[in-house]
Amino acid sequence: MKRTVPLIIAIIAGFVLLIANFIPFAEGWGLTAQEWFNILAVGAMILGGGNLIKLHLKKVSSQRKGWGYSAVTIVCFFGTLLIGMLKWGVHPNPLYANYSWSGYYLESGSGLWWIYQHMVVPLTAMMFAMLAFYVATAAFRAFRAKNIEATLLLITAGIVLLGRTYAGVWLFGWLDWLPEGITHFNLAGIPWLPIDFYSLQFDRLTIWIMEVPNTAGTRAITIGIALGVVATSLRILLGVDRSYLGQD
Amino acid sequence: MLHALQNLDRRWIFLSMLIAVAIPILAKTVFPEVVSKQAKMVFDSIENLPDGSNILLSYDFDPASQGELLPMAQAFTRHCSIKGHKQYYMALWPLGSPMVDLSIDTIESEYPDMVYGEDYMKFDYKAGGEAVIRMITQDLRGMFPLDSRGVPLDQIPMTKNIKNIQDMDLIINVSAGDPGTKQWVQFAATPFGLTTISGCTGVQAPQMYPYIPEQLAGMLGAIKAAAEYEAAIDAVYPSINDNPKAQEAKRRMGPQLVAHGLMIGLIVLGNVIFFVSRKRGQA
Amino acid sequence: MRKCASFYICILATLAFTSVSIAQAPEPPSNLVVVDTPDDAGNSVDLTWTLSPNDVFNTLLSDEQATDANLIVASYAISRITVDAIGVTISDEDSNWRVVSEPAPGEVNWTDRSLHLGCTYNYRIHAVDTAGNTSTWDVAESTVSPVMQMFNMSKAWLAIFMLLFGGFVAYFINHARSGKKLWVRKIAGLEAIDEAVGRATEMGRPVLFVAGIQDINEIQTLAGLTVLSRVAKTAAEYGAQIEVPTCRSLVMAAARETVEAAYLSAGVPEAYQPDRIHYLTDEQFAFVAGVTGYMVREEPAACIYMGGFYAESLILAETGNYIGAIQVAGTAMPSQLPFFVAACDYTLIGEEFFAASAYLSGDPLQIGSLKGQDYGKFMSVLILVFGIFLATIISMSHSEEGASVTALDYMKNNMLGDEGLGSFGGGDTDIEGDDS
Amino acid sequence: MDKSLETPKKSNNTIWAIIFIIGAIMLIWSMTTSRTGQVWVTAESHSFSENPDGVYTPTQAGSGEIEWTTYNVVPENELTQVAINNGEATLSWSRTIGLWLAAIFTLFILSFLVGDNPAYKFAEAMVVGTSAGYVMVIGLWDVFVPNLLGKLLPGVVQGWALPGMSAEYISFWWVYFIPAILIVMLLFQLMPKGGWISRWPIAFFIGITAGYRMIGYVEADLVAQIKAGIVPLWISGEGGFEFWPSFNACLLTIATLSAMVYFFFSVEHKGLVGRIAKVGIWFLMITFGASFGYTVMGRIALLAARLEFLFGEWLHFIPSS
Repeated sequence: MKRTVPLIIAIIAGFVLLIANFIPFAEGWGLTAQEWFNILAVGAMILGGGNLIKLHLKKVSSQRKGWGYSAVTIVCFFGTLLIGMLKWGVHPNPLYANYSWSGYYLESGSGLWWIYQHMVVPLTAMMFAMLAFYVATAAFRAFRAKNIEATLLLITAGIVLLGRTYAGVWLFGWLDWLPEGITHFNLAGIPWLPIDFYSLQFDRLTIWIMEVPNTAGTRAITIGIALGVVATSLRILLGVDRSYLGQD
Repeated sequence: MLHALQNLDRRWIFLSMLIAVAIPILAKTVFPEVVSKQAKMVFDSIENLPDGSNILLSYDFDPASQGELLPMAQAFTRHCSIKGHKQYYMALWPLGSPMVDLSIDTIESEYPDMVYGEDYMKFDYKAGGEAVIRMITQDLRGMFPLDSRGVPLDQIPMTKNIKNIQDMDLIINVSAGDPGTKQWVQFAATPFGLTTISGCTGVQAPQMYPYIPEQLAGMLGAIKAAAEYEAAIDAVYPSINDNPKAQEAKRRMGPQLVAHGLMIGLIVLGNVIFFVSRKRGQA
Repeated sequence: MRKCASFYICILATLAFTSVSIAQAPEPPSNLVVVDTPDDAGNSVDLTWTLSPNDVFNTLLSDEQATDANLIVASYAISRITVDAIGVTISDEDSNWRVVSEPAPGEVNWTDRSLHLGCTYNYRIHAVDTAGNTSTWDVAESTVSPVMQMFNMSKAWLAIFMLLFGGFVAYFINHARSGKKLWVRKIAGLEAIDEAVGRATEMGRPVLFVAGIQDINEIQTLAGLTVLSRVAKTAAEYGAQIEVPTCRSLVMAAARETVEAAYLSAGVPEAYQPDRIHYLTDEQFAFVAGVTGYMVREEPAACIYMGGFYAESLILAETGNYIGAIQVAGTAMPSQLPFFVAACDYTLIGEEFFAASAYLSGDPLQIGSLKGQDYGKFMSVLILVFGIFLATIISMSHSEEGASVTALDYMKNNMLGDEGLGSFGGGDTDIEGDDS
Repeated sequence: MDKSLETPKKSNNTIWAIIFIIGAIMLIWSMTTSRTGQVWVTAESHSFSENPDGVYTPTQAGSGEIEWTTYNVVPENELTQVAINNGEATLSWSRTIGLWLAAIFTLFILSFLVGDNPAYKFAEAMVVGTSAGYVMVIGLWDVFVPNLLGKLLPGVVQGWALPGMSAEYISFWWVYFIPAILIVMLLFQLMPKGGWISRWPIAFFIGITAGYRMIGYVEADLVAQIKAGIVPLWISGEGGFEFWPSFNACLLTIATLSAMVYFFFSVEHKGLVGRIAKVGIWFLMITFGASFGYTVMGRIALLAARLEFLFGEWLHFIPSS
């Protein structure tokens, strides 16, 4: 019961999805399974919230260091949840004015909207934006050209950084001062080998880096990852990898 | 001197970054943009569709990334609206739904002729990520019984004859991570040959290049590409020039230039200190 | 081709002539053909038609017609009727003609995807001009019933590839489980770890190990814990102190088990200190603040990051560099690798990290999959090289037909594309129900 | 992060003092020159009455059976003294307070740069709580109610929250009990005992994910990528052989193959293979460099957006977008 049934569930679910791609008759099964999956994903959201609250409640009840902040988290969580679930301050949907619960939960001016607009947005956005500062200190203190590999990486990064701003064009403005015979010419009169110094402009060089070496490197990584995913998925579908079933 | 630099309080660096970004914002510096190939490809995939084509716009990002992605999302909305394309909005991220609302606000205030349900509409957020993409490539109603205003799809003119997203002429995906562009490529663009373009964060952009042009018809990577795309729209539809909101990405390139310069300066300075001190250490 | 064109011009001339007699309406499109969509579950059909002579996209359009602005086609309208149904009742709406699509001018095909298996349908199409005048209907020559196919032939090669790549993995896992030794190359980064631990011992300072911020069910965390077991064993042998802060409580439990076992196998179980392996918090940035706080206080001589990292990679590596620690990292997060590479002394890149874990653990599952993947990669390289070879030959010889062209077309369109098995090699691969 | 090494304690007070003084100057300057942090709104009334079909449709304001008022924000540049004087535009206290709070919370987080402090910890605790609560509310209204409850209790849901929905049961509606039961089983993980029950839904999750990922990755990231990699190394255009496109094609091929060789684990990196792998790692480094540049670009854009919020919407130093 504890391990066999889940194993069978995983294998059947996986194979249904697999064959639904190849056998039109099974398409419908695949759709049903996915619909359940998407509904179940909400269950995972509830579980995530539940785990969070459980953790912080524990902190509060044991009065561990910093439990006051955990209390703030809990109050904010339940406050948001309650206001959102009760659709506080939400007017009915104009199409169905006589149904008082029919409104949009995030209607402009409603309670949840207020929390979203004035708490969720500034807090999450600023939290993430702090990385701009860390990247600056890391640039000064950590990114060292200590070997060929790191040097290549940093030079490429520098070109891309300049190439993705106006500096890429501006730094090469002096090319316009040169006569065309110097900026564009054919090497030793070989017609098929045109040399164009404008291609060295950082913005064009960046595009070249992205389209040639970056595409190649990323392609190699992508193919590798794809094979890795095939291996992990197959281990689950064949029932040889059971680590998700836990120990007991 | 060297010692002082080695032990520099990092708050000086924080401060220099703050100033590098703040000054161009306050000075409202704007630089000219050259439209690159990628931005042109994205522009063309919307521009070359016949007017009134069906376009699915999936907003898979949240407020944390809106600094990078909102300008291009709004530019997509404006371009589609100018062209009179039918726009179907959806979100695979729980916080993506309010991002769609911002685009809907843009349509309502700047293109008042467009009618909800005939020219544009919005689907709710649905959980499940790539499983949602897979599902709607075959059955839209199974996932979305109603639109976000609670109306069944059969009663909405735009969706009445839409069975699944294979009926779309173009998929636009604005993505900040997972689920995002990679999942759209894997589960919609590649298996069904649906034309897809993407606007994504700088973190993801380099990883999307191998998909271009076969699996991804074009991609806007981070704020620079958004600025180029805005410039491309300006060039063809000069009337949009007067709208300051349509120039948001271009405005943000000012801080980018100064901050990128600062970054390179810091890396160079840091390495100089590193090498000099290593040499002295050996001597 | 030319013959065909002149034929159409004849028809056009006739049509243009007749159009004069009909008052102000565009010419209808023609040749509406409806066929079942191949390789589907029997719920769609494909429609094709020839453009109306008044369509500006019609390449046969004469200048005279183009200038007639009133007659220019603004759109088409396709309507459908359900004529017969088995097993389902036809709704009132469907038993009459109803408009199901309005294609734009210039379009010549459309797929109706909202059909039911077992029903029979008929279609018709007309053109609408800018003023709203409609042409006469062009009705499809025959009715159509969508058919379900047994097997989606367009995905036949995909199925073959899946079996092949899956087969490699399955074979080698089985091989490894049966006790056969499979060889995996030594991973250079692992020596760097030993060195780092050694230096920490010399300096009498601790070793910091972070197993990423993902939970225990993620493969990167598991790989990180495998490396931890090696690090802990080395530390135990050298007598170095090891510190493991974790971002998830389950990871802490697993890490404690791992480290305890490592100390036991090193023969110094009494030196194991469980308190050194502790859970901080689930929140990403709070976790980093805690770890970096520890780093600047205790100044570990070696920092080892192995697992799934996100934006915090940068902050960790920066602080480690600042305190002058030897840093070794390993992750499969492509977006975080650059920061580790730039700031750490040694980095295990992507799959190398998994290979290190397989190498260390000797787990047949891991080693077998790694071997299987290697063969998959090898095959990919072979296909790639062969394809490039063919493409280059074709391009150099400017040939448009011949064996190499056929072979390359087959590779790109059938093997790697969606045209199914096709008839390469002359064999009849058309199976029952596949009426494409 | 930690104060002990990097920030001598005594300097902290000076820094805080300077920050507060600069902040106060900016605030006072802003408040003397503009309506700092104020949000003005105009009222819009909505009125509905029942028509003979029993449907409520919009009517003249004041004459409806159901009425309510909503408020629209007046953009800063459209706000005129006339509108304020004749009462057309009113100051919205809730939105004004909200805007100030948003600005203050932003500054709380920024304060972390000076050093860890209670304000930052408070803001961090809030972001965790509110975003978790918010995501759960969305899951409830967008998925749980229409996609699950609406199938199991269509009549109730139709009459309560989704009047547009059909109140009739669809055929095979009872199969939706399965995902409902799976959700309940999943929540057993929160219980002190019986955690094993949640393995059923987790196994379902893992099986489905394994099934579709396998196809998705093979199709898009393996087969399609091999196809995309097949390019001729000799490219000729109208004028015959073209050097640079051919050069790029060769480089692309060499880079792809050598980087793939680096990831072979069945061959020792010695001799020829070792040298190819070395070339591969160089190309990988260029790839990472590009990724580095793009990531930095993204991070800075995020900061620029937040500063635009502070300087624009709040302090009105620049036009708010």
